Amino acid sequence: MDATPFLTLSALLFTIGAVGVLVRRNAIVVFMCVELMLNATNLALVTFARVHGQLDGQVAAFFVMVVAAAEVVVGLAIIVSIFRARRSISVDDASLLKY
Amino acid sequence: MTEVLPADGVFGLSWLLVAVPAISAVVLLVGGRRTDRWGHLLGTAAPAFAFVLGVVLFVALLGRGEQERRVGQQLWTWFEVGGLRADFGLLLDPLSALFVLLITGVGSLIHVYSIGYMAHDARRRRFFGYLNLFIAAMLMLVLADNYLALFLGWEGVGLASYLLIGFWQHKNSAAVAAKKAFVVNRVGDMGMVLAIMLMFATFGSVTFEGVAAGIEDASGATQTALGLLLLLGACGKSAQVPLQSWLLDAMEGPTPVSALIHAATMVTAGVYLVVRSGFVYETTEVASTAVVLVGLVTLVVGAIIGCAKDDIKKVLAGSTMSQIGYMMLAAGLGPAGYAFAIFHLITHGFFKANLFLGAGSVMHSMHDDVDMRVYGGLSRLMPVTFVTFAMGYLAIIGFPGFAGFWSKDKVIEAAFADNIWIGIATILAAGVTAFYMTRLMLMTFLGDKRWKSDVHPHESPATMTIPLVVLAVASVLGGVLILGGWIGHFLEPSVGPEEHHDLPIPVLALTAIVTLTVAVGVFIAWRTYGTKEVPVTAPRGSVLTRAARADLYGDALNEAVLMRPGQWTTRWLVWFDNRGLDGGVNGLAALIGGTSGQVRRAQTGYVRSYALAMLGGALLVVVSLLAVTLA
Amino acid sequence: MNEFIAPTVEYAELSPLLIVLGAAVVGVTLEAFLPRRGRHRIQVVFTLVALVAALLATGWVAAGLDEVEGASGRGLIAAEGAIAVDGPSVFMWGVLLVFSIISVMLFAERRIEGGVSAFAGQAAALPGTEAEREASRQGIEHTEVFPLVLFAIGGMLLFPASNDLLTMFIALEVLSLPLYLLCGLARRRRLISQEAAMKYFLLGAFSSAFFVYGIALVYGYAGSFTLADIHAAVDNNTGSTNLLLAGMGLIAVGLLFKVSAAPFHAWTPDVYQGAPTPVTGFMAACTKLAAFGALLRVFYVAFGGAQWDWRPMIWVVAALTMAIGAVVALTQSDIKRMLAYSSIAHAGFLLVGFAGAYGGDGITSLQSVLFYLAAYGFSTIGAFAVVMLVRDPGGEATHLSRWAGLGKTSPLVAGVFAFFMLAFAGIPLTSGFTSKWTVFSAAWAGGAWPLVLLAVGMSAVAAYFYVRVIVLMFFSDPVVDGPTVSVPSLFTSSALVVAVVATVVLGILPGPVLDLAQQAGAFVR
Amino acid sequence: MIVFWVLAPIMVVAALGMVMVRKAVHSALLLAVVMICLAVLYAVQNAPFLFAVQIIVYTGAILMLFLFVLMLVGVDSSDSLVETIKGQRLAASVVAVLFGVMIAIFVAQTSVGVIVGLQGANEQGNVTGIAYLLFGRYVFAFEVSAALLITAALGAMVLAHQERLTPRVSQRQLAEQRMRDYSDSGKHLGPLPTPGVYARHNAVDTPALLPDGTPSTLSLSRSLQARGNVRAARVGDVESTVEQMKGVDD
Repeated sequence: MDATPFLTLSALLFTIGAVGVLVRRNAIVVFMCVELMLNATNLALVTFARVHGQLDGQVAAFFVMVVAAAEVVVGLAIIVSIFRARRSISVDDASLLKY
Repeated sequence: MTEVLPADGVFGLSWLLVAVPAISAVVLLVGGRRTDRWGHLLGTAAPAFAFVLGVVLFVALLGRGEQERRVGQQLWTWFEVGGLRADFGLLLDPLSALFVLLITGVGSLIHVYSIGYMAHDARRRRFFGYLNLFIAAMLMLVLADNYLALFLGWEGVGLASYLLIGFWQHKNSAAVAAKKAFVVNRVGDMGMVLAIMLMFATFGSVTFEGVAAGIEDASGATQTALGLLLLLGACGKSAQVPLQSWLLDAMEGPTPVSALIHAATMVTAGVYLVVRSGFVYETTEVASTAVVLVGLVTLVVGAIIGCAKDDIKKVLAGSTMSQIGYMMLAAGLGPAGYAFAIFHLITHGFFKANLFLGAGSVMHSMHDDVDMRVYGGLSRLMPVTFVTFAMGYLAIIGFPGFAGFWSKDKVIEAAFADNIWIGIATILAAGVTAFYMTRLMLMTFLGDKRWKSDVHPHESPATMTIPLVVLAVASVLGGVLILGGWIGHFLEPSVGPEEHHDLPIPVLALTAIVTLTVAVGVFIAWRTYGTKEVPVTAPRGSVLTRAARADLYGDALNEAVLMRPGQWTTRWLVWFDNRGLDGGVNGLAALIGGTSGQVRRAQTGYVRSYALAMLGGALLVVVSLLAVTLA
Repeated sequence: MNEFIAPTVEYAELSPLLIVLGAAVVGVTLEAFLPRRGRHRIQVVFTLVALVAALLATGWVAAGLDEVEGASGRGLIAAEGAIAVDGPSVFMWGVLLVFSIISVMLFAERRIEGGVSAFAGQAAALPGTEAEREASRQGIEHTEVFPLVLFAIGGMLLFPASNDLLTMFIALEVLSLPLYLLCGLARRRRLISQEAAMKYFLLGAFSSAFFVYGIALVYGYAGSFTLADIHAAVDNNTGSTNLLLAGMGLIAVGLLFKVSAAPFHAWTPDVYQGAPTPVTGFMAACTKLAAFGALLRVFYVAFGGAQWDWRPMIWVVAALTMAIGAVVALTQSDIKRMLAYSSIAHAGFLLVGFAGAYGGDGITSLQSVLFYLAAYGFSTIGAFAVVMLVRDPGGEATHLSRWAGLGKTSPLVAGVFAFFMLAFAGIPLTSGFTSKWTVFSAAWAGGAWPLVLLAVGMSAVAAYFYVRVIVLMFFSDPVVDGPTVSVPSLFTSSALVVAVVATVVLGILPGPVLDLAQQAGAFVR
Repeated sequence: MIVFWVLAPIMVVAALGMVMVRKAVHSALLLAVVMICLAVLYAVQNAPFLFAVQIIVYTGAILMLFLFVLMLVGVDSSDSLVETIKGQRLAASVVAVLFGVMIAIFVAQTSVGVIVGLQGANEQGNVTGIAYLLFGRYVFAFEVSAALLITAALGAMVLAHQERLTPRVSQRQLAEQRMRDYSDSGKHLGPLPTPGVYARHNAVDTPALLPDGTPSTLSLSRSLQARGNVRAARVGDVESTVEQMKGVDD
């Protein structure tokens, strides 16, 4: 099994995630796109683990998942508290701070 | 240059010179209102103490052999990391000793004067605090044994000058002037910083000794760069072209400040720097020529500005620029001119402080009006001010026997020996100096009263007149320093032996030419301002006699040949000063400000734009990494 | 690998870290069991005690570091290779803990807000509702901020000391998550505070995705997360260079985001303005320090062999950062925003130092950057502490026009602020001068003279807007019903005193601290 | 490899769909598709442990959390896809395409050398191998990640949990209060009258008529009144209905 297709897929997913962050306005969707980027990273890590024949990469992927879980909790808590105050989860609406 | 000896005996006290005014400044500034009652006394005592100590040290220095007149005192190691070491050290040598005397002497007198001048100002105590801060910083500047500590004093005097120019905060013009002075000085300071960096990088040392030891072996480019960078610093501090524009505005400060900082001491720091760095300029033709050119241009520009102004302090400020131009020019001439530069610096310190304080005294009685067109006929009402001012006047135009005569003459001689055209320019400038100073004199003290209705001129109190008298005496007698070439000889340990020069014409003849030029300048001024009504209104034609008509004819010719081109040049120069150079500085500021406004718009407040910038940045970073490899 | 060998953890050497993280956990527990009354006081005392204990432990660790065979540094690699307890780490720990203590004192300030802290009484209550007012009335507040800040400090201690990329990533998150939360907890102006939290969070998550992708690529290149192994791989030139370069670039993105270097700086002004001011001060000093430490460690230890690949990139970023920070600050009208841009400009100056020489006789870029960070941190916390004090009925008066004439109404506070401004501007006899000096000379010695030229120019531009504030405070007339300066409690006053004294001392006698930075020596692999 | 070629297009399409669809819930579901496919790819690449964790933690827990919050903020909320920031979409696509192409070509397409494979590393079983690393080499990171989880829990508490500041009022107290109000001010004891429910008006925006035929303001929700969404119910309405009904009877 070659590694290149996996890595290409990972790069592709990472980029799609990044585009999502740039074009979506719904804060939750933006955040899901960040999750997609992390998932793409995990794919790369797992693939590299196979390339090098070590489990370190898989361990790293596991840690990324842990981090993602914690990040999701904090992020969603922040988004919910903003929603409650503004009745909107559009990231564009939160733009009082500028210039 | 001779070796530096460690400080012993009384020289161990030299740190007190800096410390006492500094402590006094701290007490006054931190002490708050509690010190209001006696603050001015403490503030005056501190420089007076420093002056006494300075005299003691000076005498002690004279008492030593010529080879032992450079005394160094290491206070502490400022920082030391790896090969980079900066000690905090003082150096007392003939050069710095003379400066100490000038700064503390003139400084003490001006403090005394300020007691009277600022008597009605509620913030007098703070004013004295700032003045003491200035004295401490200025002494630090001249006593430092390395460029870094010198730079410390350099910034300190800049800060004090900034605070003092803007002292009358209620005037918006004062705040603007203070800011302008600060910014223009920063440009010069950049030169200093880069020069010091270059020294670190090249010689691994910033002491005068270390740089002097290494400069010979440095590459030509380094020598030139060092010289030019130091010159940039000197230009900023000494208000030399192209960084001269702040000095005229700085006159917004209280008059004692103009006298002390913007005439007698701080603005001469650039000259000190060039003389002190003589070892650099001796290795590089380009940089030393640049110094001469800067001096020459400023000398002419300053003199012409002096003719164009009606504000008494601005005339004096223009004259200061011009006189410092003389010093700079002399300093740029190398060993032939160092001693004369310093000599002129000292005499100028006396008579210019005298003139400024005299102007302050006049303003004091004229309700702070600075327009000479509403003065006139003050000589009888303010006899002490008039007589002392006259001494200063005679000194600055170079009336034979007065201090300025000796010192300016020496600079002109040195310039003449170097290049005949430069010499001629300096002589002409001396004539112009005589013209505008006479004009000032006539408009202020002689002629008719042109006062506004509510003004009642009166003589100033003793605290103000006594310093005037002392300085007037110094202006008359300052020339003694040159007797027997004493000053050149005395400065030898610091700046090396004086070079003798050959003049194309006999010295006496040159002196005669200079004196004649001065006389012509005085005469023209007298014809223009002494014999006619001064205000801008045109002379009335009805009372003109035949002879007067002839005069008129003479005047017309005079005007066509001399005055009009002169006025054009003046106008053009003033315009250029306002639009061209200031415009350059302002334009740059506007450009940066405009860019700022534009870039600021990029901060849209939208998270998604920020994320876009980050992705773009990531692309940039990775591409730049790949590009380096592929290249 | 048949038998599991229990890992060894050097508890003694890691004690500062363990004390802080342990205290954070205990703090959470206290939160659950203590009665509301007095909880604030106990949490403050407990947090400060823990930080002081950690500081003492750091001193003890520093004294016991051994020379490493065949290397210029001192220290050891602890916890199965996860952490490098070496000179620079210990130096940063010490400085970080000192900053943290000062910051926590600002967190604890309750007098200026009329008996409550700067943090929201009840973050879940809607802004402007009865519930929020009730919480304020009863003096209820979130004492959770103390455990949270301890966690953040723990992450910051770990971040620059991490010896492998995985630990570094975890540390990055440990320090970031509490900060995201703290940013959204301001008592006043809740909407912009929440907005700051969301912006910081989304962009932070975005940047850490880049960071971790970079880690994956570097892992693909070197086959290991450990910095020393990556270094060896770079030296032996195994694997594909493209992977290394791209990985390096993406890791740099994550780290440069945290130090707020352009073009990854955009969050800084918004977040600094919106966050509660004590948190802003804490972030400006401590996050910057930790992130710079990590940046230096990764690029010197792991990628040192490829420095001619990354140096130009750092040049570009440094130039851009200084220019944007200094230029945009000119037209700011909010004091916190202006300080944010100033912090961006300072990040640029620090990067100039980073571009300098790593080894050699003179001051190395590592030492200069460490010193700069220490000096800058004190002044910046101090400056934000002053911002806390200048208030009007709506809370802090952060608009610059409100500060006009402050020098006349409150000369002491205005004077202190002016002093910090002068330090930022790099006027001699303040720490700002010495620190600028050291980074610029390091850069010059490393051949980065064009960058130094630009940096000197930019510091002149920067001086202009610092002076503008001073002019505004001292040379203009006070505004009608302008802000008043609140009298702070002992906490803020002592924090301010420490900041001022440190700024003076580091300007006049920087020797001891520079010595410490120098003795920290090099990184240990 | 077949598995990969089957799943990869699905994943890319799902990911693109996630970015493009209007409804946030659809995005979440499409993300679930990507994640499950990813789990399979882990399994293919000899990572059974991660396969399980991906399904349980990512798809099972994290994604559910997303869905949960989506429901909280309104499940049918959908984005307008019109771009409001000028040039954002164009710039985003250009930069992203460049970035993607660069990563894909320079990084993914460069040969990664010999693929060792995980047969050796997984000798004792994948989970055991990971456990050895997790509790050995990476034990510190593992321990520190506890801090992350505590922070997360604490954060959720701080931001979402609203503490009750006043004691809860019991049913009994409420009843007593009502009686007291009645005795003090004569406030009506019973429930408020319901809005008018008549043959032609069975809507909440129509006030009930009191026995004397006047409409009762108490019967309408105050917010409706504030908005001005009140329909008139005149006595005539009722009478005309009655008349009509009479007519029908006849």
